[in-house]
Amino acid sequence: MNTSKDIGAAIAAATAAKRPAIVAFMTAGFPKRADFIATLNRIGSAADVIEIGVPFTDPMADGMTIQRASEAALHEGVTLTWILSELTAAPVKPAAPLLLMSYLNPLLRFGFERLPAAARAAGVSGFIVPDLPREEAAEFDAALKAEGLALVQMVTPVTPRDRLEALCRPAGGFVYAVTMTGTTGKVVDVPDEVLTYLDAVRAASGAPVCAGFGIRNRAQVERLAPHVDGVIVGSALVEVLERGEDPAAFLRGLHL
Amino acid sequence: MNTSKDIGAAIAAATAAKRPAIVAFMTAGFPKRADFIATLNRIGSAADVIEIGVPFTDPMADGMTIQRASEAALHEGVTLTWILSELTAAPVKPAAPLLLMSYLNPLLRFGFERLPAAARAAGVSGFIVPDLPREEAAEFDAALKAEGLALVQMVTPVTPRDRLEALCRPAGGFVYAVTMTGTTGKVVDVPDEVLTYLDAVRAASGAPVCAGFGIRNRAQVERLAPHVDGVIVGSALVEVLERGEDPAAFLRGLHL
Amino acid sequence: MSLTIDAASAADLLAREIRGEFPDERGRFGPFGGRYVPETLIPALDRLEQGIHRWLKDPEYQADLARELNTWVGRPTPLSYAPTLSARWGAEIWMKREDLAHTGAHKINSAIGQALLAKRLGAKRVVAETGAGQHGVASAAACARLGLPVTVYMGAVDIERQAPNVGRMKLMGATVKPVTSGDQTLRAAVDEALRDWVSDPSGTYYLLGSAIGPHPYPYLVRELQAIIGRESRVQMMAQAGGLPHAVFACVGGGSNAIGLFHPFIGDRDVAIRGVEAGGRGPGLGDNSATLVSGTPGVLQGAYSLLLQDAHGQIQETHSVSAGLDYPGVGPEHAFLKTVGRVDYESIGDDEALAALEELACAEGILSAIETAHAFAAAKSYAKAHPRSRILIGLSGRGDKDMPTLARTLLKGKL
Amino acid sequence: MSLTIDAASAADLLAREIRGEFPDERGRFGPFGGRYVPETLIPALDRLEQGIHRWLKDPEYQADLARELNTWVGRPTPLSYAPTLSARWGAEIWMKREDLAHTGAHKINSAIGQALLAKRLGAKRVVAETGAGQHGVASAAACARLGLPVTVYMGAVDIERQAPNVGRMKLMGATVKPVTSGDQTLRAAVDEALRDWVSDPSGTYYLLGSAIGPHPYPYLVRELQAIIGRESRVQMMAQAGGLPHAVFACVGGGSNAIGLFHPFIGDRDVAIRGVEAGGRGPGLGDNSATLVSGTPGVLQGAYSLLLQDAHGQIQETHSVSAGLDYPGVGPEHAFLKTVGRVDYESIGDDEALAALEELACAEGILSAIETAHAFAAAKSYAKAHPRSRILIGLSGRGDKDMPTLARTLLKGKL
Ligand SMILES: Cc1ncc(COP(=O)(O)O)c(C=O)c1O
Ligand SMILES: Cc1ncc(COP(=O)(O)O)c(C=O)c1O
Repeated sequence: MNTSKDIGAAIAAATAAKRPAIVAFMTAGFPKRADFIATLNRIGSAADVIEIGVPFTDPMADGMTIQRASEAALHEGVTLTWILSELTAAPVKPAAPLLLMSYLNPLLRFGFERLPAAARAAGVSGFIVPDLPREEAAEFDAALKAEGLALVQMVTPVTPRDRLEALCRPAGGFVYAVTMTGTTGKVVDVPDEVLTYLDAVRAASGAPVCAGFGIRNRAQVERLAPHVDGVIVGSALVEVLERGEDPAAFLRGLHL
Repeated sequence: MNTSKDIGAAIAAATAAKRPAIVAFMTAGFPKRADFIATLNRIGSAADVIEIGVPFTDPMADGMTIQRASEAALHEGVTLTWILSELTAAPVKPAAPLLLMSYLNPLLRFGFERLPAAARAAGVSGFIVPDLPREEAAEFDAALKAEGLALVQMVTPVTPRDRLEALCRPAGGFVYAVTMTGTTGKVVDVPDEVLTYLDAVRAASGAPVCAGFGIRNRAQVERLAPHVDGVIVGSALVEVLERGEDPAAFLRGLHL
Repeated sequence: MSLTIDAASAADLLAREIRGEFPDERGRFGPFGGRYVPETLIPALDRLEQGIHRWLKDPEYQADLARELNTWVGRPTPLSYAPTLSARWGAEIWMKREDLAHTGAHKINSAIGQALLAKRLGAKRVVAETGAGQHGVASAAACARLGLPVTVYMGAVDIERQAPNVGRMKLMGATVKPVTSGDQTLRAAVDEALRDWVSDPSGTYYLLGSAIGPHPYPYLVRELQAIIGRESRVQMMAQAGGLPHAVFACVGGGSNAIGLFHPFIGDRDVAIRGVEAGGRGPGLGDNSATLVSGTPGVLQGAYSLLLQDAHGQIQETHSVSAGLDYPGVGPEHAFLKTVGRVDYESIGDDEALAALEELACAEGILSAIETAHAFAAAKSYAKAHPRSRILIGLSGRGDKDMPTLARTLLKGKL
Repeated sequence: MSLTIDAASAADLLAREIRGEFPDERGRFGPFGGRYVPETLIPALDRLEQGIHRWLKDPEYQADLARELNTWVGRPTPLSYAPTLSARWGAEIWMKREDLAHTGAHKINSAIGQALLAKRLGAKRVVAETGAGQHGVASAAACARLGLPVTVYMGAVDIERQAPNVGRMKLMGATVKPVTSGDQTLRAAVDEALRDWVSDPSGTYYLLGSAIGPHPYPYLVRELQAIIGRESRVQMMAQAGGLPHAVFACVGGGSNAIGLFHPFIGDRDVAIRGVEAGGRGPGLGDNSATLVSGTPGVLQGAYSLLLQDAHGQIQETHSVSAGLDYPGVGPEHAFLKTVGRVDYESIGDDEALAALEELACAEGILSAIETAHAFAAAKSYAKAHPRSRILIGLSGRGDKDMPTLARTLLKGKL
């Protein structure tokens, strides 16, 4: 039974194996709609948690790569309804817990009343909503909680200390620590301040902390490992899929 | 000896022959500079008075034909100085009196002090200056009079009665009655009002009256004949020269 | 977020609006508004909110703003009577002349106000989005005036149809970045500007061009544009001898409209009409009449009405006018529609172009195509309300539209 | 027509100018001016002169004019302080903002004034010439506003380099006739307009665009443009606390310059500088610096200074700015130069373009290329006169110049 607790458990399992958990992001139905479940399972074979991106016309927090994938998926006719029904119907699904990463509007349109139950039925453990800050999240959070699902909170290097503490306190699943200001997909080489910031996030957070945005290679993972419980790999993985390479092989390369 | 009186005499001679005098306009040095004197003589063989156009860059009272001729002549390097020296040097010259038709600025630039004597030496009997109204003409008129040369006055169908009388009183050579409002070169079919207007000009004028602007064919000359002492043929003659036809033949066709 | 509002609550909400209680402390106009942005931007929006609180009513800021508005922008803009249109339409037509404001549209009111704020907030650089290019030009001008570097995002489609404005921005030293993602118009430009801002939320000031976006932008832009309506009120009393019976403005994001409307909201006898782009027709994707046919949702930071499909994907829009070609709208307009204070209608491309030509030939004023939508709607109203007194917001001039007008009204005539 | 004027007669002539005695009853400013036109136009000019006499000071005409200027044109235009240029050039720089007048330049002041006169004179139609297109647009707007049909003559070269203005005129219902004769610029357009006028001198009103042409045009245009200087004087006193030490304006035909200068002529402590187009250089044909290097003569109706060759043929001119590209100049400027009251200088194409860019980036104002000549000259003056107070006539905006700027300043940047 999938719930927000699964996420914690999956990360804890990686921690027990003395390596940061790998949270892998894929855009649903990208590159091809027909391969959605197959790609999901392939990624699932090498990831601890999977973020499934719901495509949106206006992905304002995303860089070029994920914008491109989102656009392609929309072109393939991918919708939230379709994603949920594919997941519900899938004969085989990854053991790794699934998160839906979506901008708010497709969720609103689906309806907060119906969405948590439908998501749970599809085997989804929680949500990441980049344009839903804590102040606006109460209604959705409550609806998710009612079904035991997580709303993953993001924090950033520019989040002030007091706010950071407030955000980390009720965190569901894990705290998504954005490593930099900017959109997804840039290459960053993790300066020392970021490590300090991650330490602060971890200190403030009861839940595990995963770092995301700009993580592309093993060296970065190694540098981050002592400071986080997991890393989130997005654009780099989407580019692997774009090039038609094996996502599992790529992800396994990031296992320490 | 050429003076303003010659003009009156030339027109009187035509009147005596019971036909309107033909005042023929040509642009100096058009179409070819080298043919200036030859063209002048050819025209002189069939005209009673000759108007020699001094080309100017801004012939604001002229229509397309004379603009074109003026531009071509400028292109050939024709200047007032050159015209006067060609006329002075010409071995043979027409019997018909010569008038220079020029906008004011080339005359100003040549100098009012020098111009009348030089013009007289070149065999010129007078001037027509379309942009020199009576109010501004005193200085030039006096300079011309000193050499016995005429300043031909223009009157138009829109000239008010009292002004018409004032303009016609001191007229030199002949009164140039413009047949219409507008620039040179248009075809007009001489409506009745124009005939009435010409009668009024004649009544006001001591000097002979010649009608000009838009005169192109024998029918017009016939219609005008009872009301004027002469007709001025400009654009139509320039077009004949442009087409390389014989100007004398064309002009003879207008002799009644 | 329920939108079924009964008459009693509508009246109550409107009364609160008139008392100046919106946006409330959550940045909302009734149900609309709010702040739906990535967490990275929250501190920047907080700082902006504090800055507004600190500066907007500050006498020194107000004096600086008034000086720039009066001596650089050219305020007050005139109120012109339209004798020919009045005679032809059978009503009294008055035009508020934002086309005479520096850079050619109302956009400068907000741009200079925000640029003065950005300076006080210590911004090192400014980003802005633009559709018709008017806000880009206004931002370029205001930032040049105050010595702030500015980057303007503009959709590739708009760069094409509003070409003259691209050159104007560059001459004033702005960096213009073409946006080739998304619909390549205003919406995509806002997305890109937000992405830029997310990359440097502390050093960068986002100079938003309409009454849209996350709180406090809809509030800030309204406050800076309300000078249009305040001046109009005084001028109508002085020149027309009374308030208008009806007020018209075109609505893209809604900044010129809210600026004109807001000071009249409490005048219950004044009918207020917002005019959207009806484009090619009523079909989804053929227009950008958000208030007329949109549904509630969240786009670019605010909960408002939008043009979206059944899955919450934002609809492509169409309008001959780049400045109205936007699938969202400022939350205060969604509110004013919902409480029934303002009526919104739409005018199609062809009708707008015809109105532009009629205004040009009748009064010698070449308006922006955006603006012409308001004139077309006012014309119908005038015919239905003989002898009424009508105020139209003439939001901008049409120079920027020459490439589009050359392809439409002037086709075969140039 | 002697031009060698000794100091005593110069002083006397200037005193008469200051007493308002010019133009005299013969339409002259000292030796300059007059009326050199075909006889057909004399009655029309007489009627115009009588009309001016009858109407120009008439309270009802004045009220109509004031109403159009205040509520339609947007007068008074602001006086802007230029903080960045002032700091950079080491002087106090003030700008009189004719760019904010309706249609974008000072030309509208004269166009609406003349159109109101044309109505009273019973004109059935209007003709106008245009160089930069600004006077054509102003005439189109004024005539649309008053319901007069208008035909605008524009040189083919200018149609090309000021393309946006052609569309603007057409949209306001004007007929634009390309002139392919002569130099295909402003001079040829004046010739064609005169030819048109000669064809119907009673029914047609010739709406001349600069302080040139036969009497009474230089007088009429000056009177209608002098509002620029009158407003500036009052605004300088109020905003700058005193009169300027120096006043600058660009000079094409000379209308914005005479309008700005005239109210300061009697202020002997105020230095006055007219700035012509230095084009590519000092060679004949490479510039249009008539006052700087012209000689006396008659062109298009007036005795003034002109650019001509030894035979009295008018010189082809060059300037990057269509509005200054003219071989003649208003007779009052020739007079003011001759009596030594105003100094005239020239600024080349490149320097003018650089000044345009400097102004745009420093103050967020995109001026016309014509105007930029005045800024370039003021800059040198400022450097030579530290801490002086300088007033510059910002005669128009640069939107119309985008095609030219795209080929020059923006080359490779669009
Ligand atoms: C002249 C003009 N009017 C109206 C608009 C629409 O914007 P808003 O609805 O914010 O006033 C624009 C946008 O660019 C514009 O340029
Ligand atoms: C903006 C501007 N300034 C100056 C001029 C020059 O004309 P004038 O010398 O008559 O002011 C023009 C002419 O078109 C113009 O458009």
